[in-house]
Amino acid sequence: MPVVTRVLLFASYADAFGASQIDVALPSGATVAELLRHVRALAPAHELPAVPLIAVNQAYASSDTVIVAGDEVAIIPPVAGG
Amino acid sequence: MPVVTRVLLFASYADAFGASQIDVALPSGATVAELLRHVRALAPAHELPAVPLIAVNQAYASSDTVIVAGDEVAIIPPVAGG
Amino acid sequence: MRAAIVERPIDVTALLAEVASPAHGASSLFLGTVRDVNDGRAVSGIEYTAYAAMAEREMGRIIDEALARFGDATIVIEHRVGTLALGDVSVAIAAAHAHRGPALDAMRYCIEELKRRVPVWKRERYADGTREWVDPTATTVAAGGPAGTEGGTDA
Amino acid sequence: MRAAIVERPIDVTALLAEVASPAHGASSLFLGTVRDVNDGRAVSGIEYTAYAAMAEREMGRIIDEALARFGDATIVIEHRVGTLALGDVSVAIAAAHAHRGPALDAMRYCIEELKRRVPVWKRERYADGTREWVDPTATTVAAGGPAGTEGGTDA
Repeated sequence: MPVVTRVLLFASYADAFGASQIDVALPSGATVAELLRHVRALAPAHELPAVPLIAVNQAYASSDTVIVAGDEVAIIPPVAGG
Repeated sequence: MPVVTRVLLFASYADAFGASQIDVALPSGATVAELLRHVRALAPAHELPAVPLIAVNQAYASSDTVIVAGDEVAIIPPVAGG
Repeated sequence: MRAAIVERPIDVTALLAEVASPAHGASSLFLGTVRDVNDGRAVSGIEYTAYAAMAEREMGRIIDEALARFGDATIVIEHRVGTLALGDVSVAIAAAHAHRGPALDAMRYCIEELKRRVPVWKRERYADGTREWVDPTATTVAAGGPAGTEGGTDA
Repeated sequence: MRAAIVERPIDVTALLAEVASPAHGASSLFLGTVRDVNDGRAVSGIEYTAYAAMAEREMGRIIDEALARFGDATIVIEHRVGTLALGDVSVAIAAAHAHRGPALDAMRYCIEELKRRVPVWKRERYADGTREWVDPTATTVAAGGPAGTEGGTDA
């Protein structure tokens, strides 16, 4: 059964996708890398670097992190605080 | 002709000498090292370290600095600011 | 110990009071402020935005790391979001400790890590009316305008 | 650029305003404050005294050295003298620069050099009613009472 995961977008990525969040349907057991393949298929994927930073549940995640139902996922543009 | 030089004392040195300044008569051309010999003869010299810090005209001086009439000389206890 | 994303001006005096203690002999403070020129372009203001919930957690993790490295300090971080004018304080880090070495080291650790990994972004507004997201990782001129090679405040 | 020995409370907000500029993206601040324990003894206050004229000139020389090393910064130092209570600010150093690295380096250079060479002295007052001049160079217990091995605030 596919897991619908909400993906948060910020700053230049929100501008590029024209949205601050998108919903992605993933097969059960999908990883961050698989989620990124779905996201790239959706929209102006050339705006994303080859390996964008991803956060799962408000902590940085690696590409093999498994996404489960209810996770909060975000694609993090290059940070520029301070 | 001797040069009467005023020597400023601070903190623990002022306490030890019981004064915040002393006048020392030095031969013309005397150095900081000679001034210190005179000062040690005056008072509880055991309160001074072997090589105390000396300032001449508000800058640190070396033991061979020559003292001339009108110089402001100070013996500087170990500093403890901040 | 506190880390917050705020939408109001940062009260620096309050932060210093928050970390002060008779057990501490040293306080250190870092302020990032909006600078009038970045990468050769005249800047008129900066819009800051954040993934606020994660930013606060990440700043909290940085504080925990600083405590583990530098000992028994008191540390507070605030990062402001919204539209800031020239000279406005965008980020403040206050750290106090019994001794000055750890107070200074802890503060510096926090600002360096914050710049590296806390999810906050800024869009510079230029005197010519244009605006651009700042990308500290960009090394070439991107389509649509020059990409900043440095952050817009203190980078 | 300013270096002063003062007999009144240090106004930290005024110092930060004094170094701020739209050309600067980073401000740093160090505060030394009176700590309640030094070298294991309960401290109730500290009397600071200075060779004021030389102290101001030496702090000015330190600022000049920091500018030569770290570039186009704005730096202000104030050291307070007189009798200070627990928590009072004894010394404040504010430094601002276009970038954070030099702002932090310049501030740290100034406090380290100030502690090393600016002619200021302190006499700690202890909870038991006694008082002692602090001698950071002492390594043994001197006649008349224990000599501090560290300064009384942030050493």
